[in-house]
Amino acid sequence: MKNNNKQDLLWIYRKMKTSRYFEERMEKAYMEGKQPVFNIGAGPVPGEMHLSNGQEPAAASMIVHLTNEDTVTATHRPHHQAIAKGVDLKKMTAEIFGKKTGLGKGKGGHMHLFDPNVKFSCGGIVGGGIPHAVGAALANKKKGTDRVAVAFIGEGAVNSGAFHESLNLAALWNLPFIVVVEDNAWGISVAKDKSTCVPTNDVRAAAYGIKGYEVRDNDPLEMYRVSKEAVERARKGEGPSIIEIETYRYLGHFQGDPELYRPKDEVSKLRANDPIERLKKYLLKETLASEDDIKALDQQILKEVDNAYEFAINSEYPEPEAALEDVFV
Amino acid sequence: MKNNNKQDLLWIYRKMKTSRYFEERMEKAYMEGKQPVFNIGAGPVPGEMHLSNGQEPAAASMIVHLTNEDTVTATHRPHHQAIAKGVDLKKMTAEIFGKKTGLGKGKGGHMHLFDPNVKFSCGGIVGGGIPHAVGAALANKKKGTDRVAVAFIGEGAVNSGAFHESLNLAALWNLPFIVVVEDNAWGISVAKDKSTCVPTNDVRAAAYGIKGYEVRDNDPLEMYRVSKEAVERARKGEGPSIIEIETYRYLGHFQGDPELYRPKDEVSKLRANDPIERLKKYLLKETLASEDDIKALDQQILKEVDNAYEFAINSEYPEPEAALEDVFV
Amino acid sequence: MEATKEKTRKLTGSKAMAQALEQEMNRDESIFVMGEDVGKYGGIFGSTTGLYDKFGEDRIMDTPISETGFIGAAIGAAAEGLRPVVELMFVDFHGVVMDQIYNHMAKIPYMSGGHVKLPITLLTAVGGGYSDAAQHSQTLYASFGHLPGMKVVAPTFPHDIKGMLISAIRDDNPVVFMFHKTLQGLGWMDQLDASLGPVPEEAYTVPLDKAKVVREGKDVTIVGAQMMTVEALDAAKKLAERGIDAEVIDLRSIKPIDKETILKSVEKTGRLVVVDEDYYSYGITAEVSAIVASEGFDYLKVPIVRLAIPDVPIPYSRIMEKFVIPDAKDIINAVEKMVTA
Amino acid sequence: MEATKEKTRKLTGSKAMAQALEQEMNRDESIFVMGEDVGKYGGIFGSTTGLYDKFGEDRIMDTPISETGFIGAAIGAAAEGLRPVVELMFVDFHGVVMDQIYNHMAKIPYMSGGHVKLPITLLTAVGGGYSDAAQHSQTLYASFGHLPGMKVVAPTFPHDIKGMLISAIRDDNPVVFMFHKTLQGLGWMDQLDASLGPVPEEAYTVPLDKAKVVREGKDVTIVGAQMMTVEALDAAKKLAERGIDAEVIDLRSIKPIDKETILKSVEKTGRLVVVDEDYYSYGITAEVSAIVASEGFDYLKVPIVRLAIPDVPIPYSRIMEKFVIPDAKDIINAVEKMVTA
Ligand SMILES: Cc1ncc(C[n+]2csc(CCOP(=O)(O)OP(=O)(O)O)c2C)c(N)n1
Ligand SMILES: Cc1ncc(C[n+]2csc(CCOP(=O)(O)OP(=O)(O)O)c2C)c(N)n1
Ligand SMILES: [Mg+2]
Ligand SMILES: [Mg+2]
Repeated sequence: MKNNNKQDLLWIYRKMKTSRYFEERMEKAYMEGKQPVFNIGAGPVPGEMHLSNGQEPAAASMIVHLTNEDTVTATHRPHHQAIAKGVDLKKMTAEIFGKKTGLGKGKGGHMHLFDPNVKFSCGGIVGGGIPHAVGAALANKKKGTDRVAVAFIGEGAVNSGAFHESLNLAALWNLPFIVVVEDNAWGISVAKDKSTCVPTNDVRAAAYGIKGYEVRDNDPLEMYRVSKEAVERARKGEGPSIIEIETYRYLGHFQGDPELYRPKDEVSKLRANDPIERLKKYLLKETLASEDDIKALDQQILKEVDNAYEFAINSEYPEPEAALEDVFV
Repeated sequence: MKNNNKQDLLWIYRKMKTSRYFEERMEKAYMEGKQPVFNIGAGPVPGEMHLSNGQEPAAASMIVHLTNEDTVTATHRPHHQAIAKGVDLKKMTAEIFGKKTGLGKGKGGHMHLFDPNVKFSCGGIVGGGIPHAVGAALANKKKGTDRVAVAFIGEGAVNSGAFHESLNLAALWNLPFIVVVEDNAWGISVAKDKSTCVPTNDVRAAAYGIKGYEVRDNDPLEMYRVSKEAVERARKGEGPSIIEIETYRYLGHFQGDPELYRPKDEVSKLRANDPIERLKKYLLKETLASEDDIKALDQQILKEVDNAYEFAINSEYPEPEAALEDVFV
Repeated sequence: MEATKEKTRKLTGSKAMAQALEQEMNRDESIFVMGEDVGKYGGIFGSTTGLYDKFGEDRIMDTPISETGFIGAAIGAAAEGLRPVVELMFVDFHGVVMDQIYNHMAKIPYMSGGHVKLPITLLTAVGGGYSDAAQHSQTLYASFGHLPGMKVVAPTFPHDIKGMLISAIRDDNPVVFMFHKTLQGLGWMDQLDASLGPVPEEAYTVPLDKAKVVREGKDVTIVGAQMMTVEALDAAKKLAERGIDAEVIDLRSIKPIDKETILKSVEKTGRLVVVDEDYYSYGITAEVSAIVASEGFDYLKVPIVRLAIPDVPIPYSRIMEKFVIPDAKDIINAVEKMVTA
Repeated sequence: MEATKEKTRKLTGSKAMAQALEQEMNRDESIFVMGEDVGKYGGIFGSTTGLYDKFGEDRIMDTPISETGFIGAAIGAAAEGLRPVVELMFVDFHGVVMDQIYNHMAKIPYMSGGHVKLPITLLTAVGGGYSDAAQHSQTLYASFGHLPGMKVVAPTFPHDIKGMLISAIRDDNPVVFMFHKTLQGLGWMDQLDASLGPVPEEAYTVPLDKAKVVREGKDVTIVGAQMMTVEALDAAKKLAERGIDAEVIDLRSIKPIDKETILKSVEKTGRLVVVDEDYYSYGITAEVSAIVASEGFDYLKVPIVRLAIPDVPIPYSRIMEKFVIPDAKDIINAVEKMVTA
């Protein structure tokens, strides 16, 4: 865990920016072979692609408080958390490209990234990962460690039965468990007020007698502060929390989403309030970093991401018959 | 709906007592063919048998506010609600005896009683009936009626995913829906504090922005008052409610339950505080009924129940081949 | 009533679905649609395209991601006399709601002795082939076909899609209506000839329990459903060039299976290949093989051949996914071996 | 290692389960049990009898009625290196948690390229015959057998129950362990000879993928699992009196099915009856028939006979329930017809 505030904020900047660069490249890679006519199954990166541009604070400002031994479960939109959690970027990229050097040897794909070295997993079923984090928290407690488990979900997932069962279990057993709700206002095309009977999900903490936190306006600093408290409480055995952060989805639900359901100017307003830019300004203002520092950092990030793509692109595809392996260990 | 207080209370007494008599006979009928050695599959009433002795106020004091057009869904422990809702007692008894004159022609059994004439249903999957009541409430609203739908469940069912999804839907769509949680302290052998992370489930109303009510000590009068308010609110379009009533399970989870998990003197304490006796005393004290009135009523009840058993016992069993019918209408 | 010729034009699978829904909803006010993104979005796979604008949010209802809640609610609403059409976006998600589907929707009519009717149509998208990986590419035909109390259909061509959807909606029983993503004719997926076909303008029905011989032949019977029917037809064309005359049966109904059509065909050909985009064990290839091995045993000249997804989750990477999903080439290989054997 | 003779005594199915659990939990501290009423109650069907007193509530954990929550939690705990044994009280309840079982538990090892191990044993009670009606009497063998990524076993006799449960717990993969209520030898159910049998005291394993010939014979092969094995043995005894010598195979493993044992037997007998307490369509009778029709076709002298629960929910009333569940009489009738045909 990083204790130094400056270091932490720089770390958060770095992770957010890495995720952003990573996804900007992914947006392009995904469109290869899909032009002029978009075909979801074509190109080097086929299948659904859910990007998290705009949602970076939710991941980085929480995960800065975690170590490799803490567990994170994520969703169909997992890149920003994976990157913050320190998932092997080369293998992750290779997995998304369907290569045999990928995290899952090309079997998982972008929605199914597993890196046990840093205790990261995700999945394509809404709500499905929450109980896994509860189970990890249970294991942490059984082993007598102070490790925590954090489940990241979207605001849409809060209305799944899995959420409720998991939260009750975590609270009942007083587990070191936190759920971060990334409220990006939409569950595909369904607006939050058409899916959720309460305005913010922190109030649902009352149903479990646990702590509920609300972070407004996608604020990386407030998310940092709140997450710190929740993680410390969890480590000390003070029980689970719900953190809901109001965050922004810049892109469609998946790439190729026509977004006809969405007000035309919504995204430009969100983009004008970009959390990475805001953090950068803050770092400069507080003289935690200079323009040169940031530039240097950005260069490093660029290189790291480029290396990952290079690795992925240059890796080999699996043999077709490899499909038959790894069902059982 | 009965508006007159005296009539209502007498109605409640009648329904509670009918259920009590009905189940006391059932307890005996169930043990036929199961002595000296208990065999769950033997006798005229085989299979699991969940009795509700002690829990009558939950049902009668709510359902007094309902009409035949309002919907009730119940659980694996459905007799007290079924009787209060006015389910055809003869056909219900015949169903439990597996006769072809039964509600379901002997196909359903005690956990699966359906009487569409009075909009009653139940089922053997914990939590499974809650969404059905939501759907009935939705239909009521779509049709522009002021009918309500009430889901009865045990405190154990509150921790099922179905509960959460249903409550969110009901609140989101502002449906005329009420859930009555019969907190009988146990889910089979699991005590409430080993299943539920909050002491009472009315607090979970906060997760849905709806009304939560708590009724202590199995009180039929308080349940009557609270239910009245909840039903009136639902009819007026003021939205769903959760009512949790602290109630008593006199018997084992099912007949034959060894109950080794249960403190020895628990039941005798509960029985000393019997809600039917308490209501009777109240009726007498307030001179809403005389001893003779009660006796006459009791005689009527006895007769009604006896008739139902006679009908059931004298009815014929289905043909074996009838098993192949009614899969599709 | 099967369709008449007049006013027939070509529609995609998704347009055929939307048209069926529209016509039925106009006819019967008790029909309404619930599901995730069925509103303004028009259904992720286009099943409700345009309907939100026509019927409004009371009849085309977007729901939260609460499949147990809203599919369970369809049961309650159906018991009250409405006719819900509910969409489970991907069949892969059935695991979060299977209890409502198989223990309640499918059994309440029976457990009530036929006194409760549940006229529910459950729409769900099936199929892979576009690298959507293990949790979004399944067909799961047999997971539904195995369980009693539901009619389960999986039409292939737009004509049957419309006709069977209308039959499903009009049926007083629960019907699981599986539509194949690739056969919806969506602009953003593989373009397939089979996904565009003649669809009469007026409402018509196609029976829910009848397979269809989509190509007559005398040397071998190939049974498939949806994309496997398409692959079988493709294989048959190529086999014809090599002098092998294959009969292709489009199953259409997963439950009940139309035994008569299959047995009649095998009686003629003496050879059977069953091909399935679902998992191998306990799947369509098992059930169809068993039907013939017990009821048409004497017709068989050679062992039955089963082609299906081997018992592995569906891998993401294209080359592995292609390897596990049977295609025309696999069918041709199997048939050639059989015929020369 | 199969069992040795010494220190063998008779145990019921449930005692065999509890003993397996106890011995394994003593051996390996990372094993723990979660489920509804597994604590003081000892499991509704006795699977954890006495264990709460021995291991305490940290290792024998009662849970809320939150199957998705706690079975999902088993996945998370297994990924962290623990070895959870979780009980789904009745298999009939799988519908509330199937997503965690089939999309996560069964697929994560594969999707992770083998990097995540999930050594989970999922216990679940199956079977009818005591009038517990449509939502509490199913076996659903094929609902699990159809889906990839799980080993699925259904042992019959106490010896196999103990040995296969130990194998399941030691296996690094998810294993669905189905135990039949009537074969648990519980005091409050039908008393059955088969539910009491010799069980060695020490820990031993029985393979998870091998069927067993439990009666040798030369005229006909009868394949069943659990109660259907018991009925088949009963039928075989009576058939022997009529001069028909039946071979009975106890399937034991639902997935994978041990083809070799079945094919070898049919090669000898030329006749096959498959009998199943699960639903007919897409069930064990389908899969076993298909295996033989495709891989042992030439062995068959007569059509295969399939006996299973017709495609109806399980009715409550005893007379109807008995009608739908196959029994020795049904098997005898089928075999007699086959042999004289
Ligand atoms: C159980 C289940 N139901 C539906 C879906 C389809 N689906 C995928 S993402 C999604 C929306 C999720 O919304 P939210 O939880 O807010 O996450 P976001 O996409 O906004 O990150 C839906 C409905 C699914 N994957 N799983
Ligand atoms: C989904 C599901 N899980 C488990 C069960 C087994 N079961 C039947 S009743 C019961 C306890 C229910 O407790 P509660 O809801 O408090 O109702 P009560 O029995 O006390 O009336 C359980 C666990 C079930 N029927 N359905
Ligand atoms: Mg969202
Ligand atoms: Mg209870």
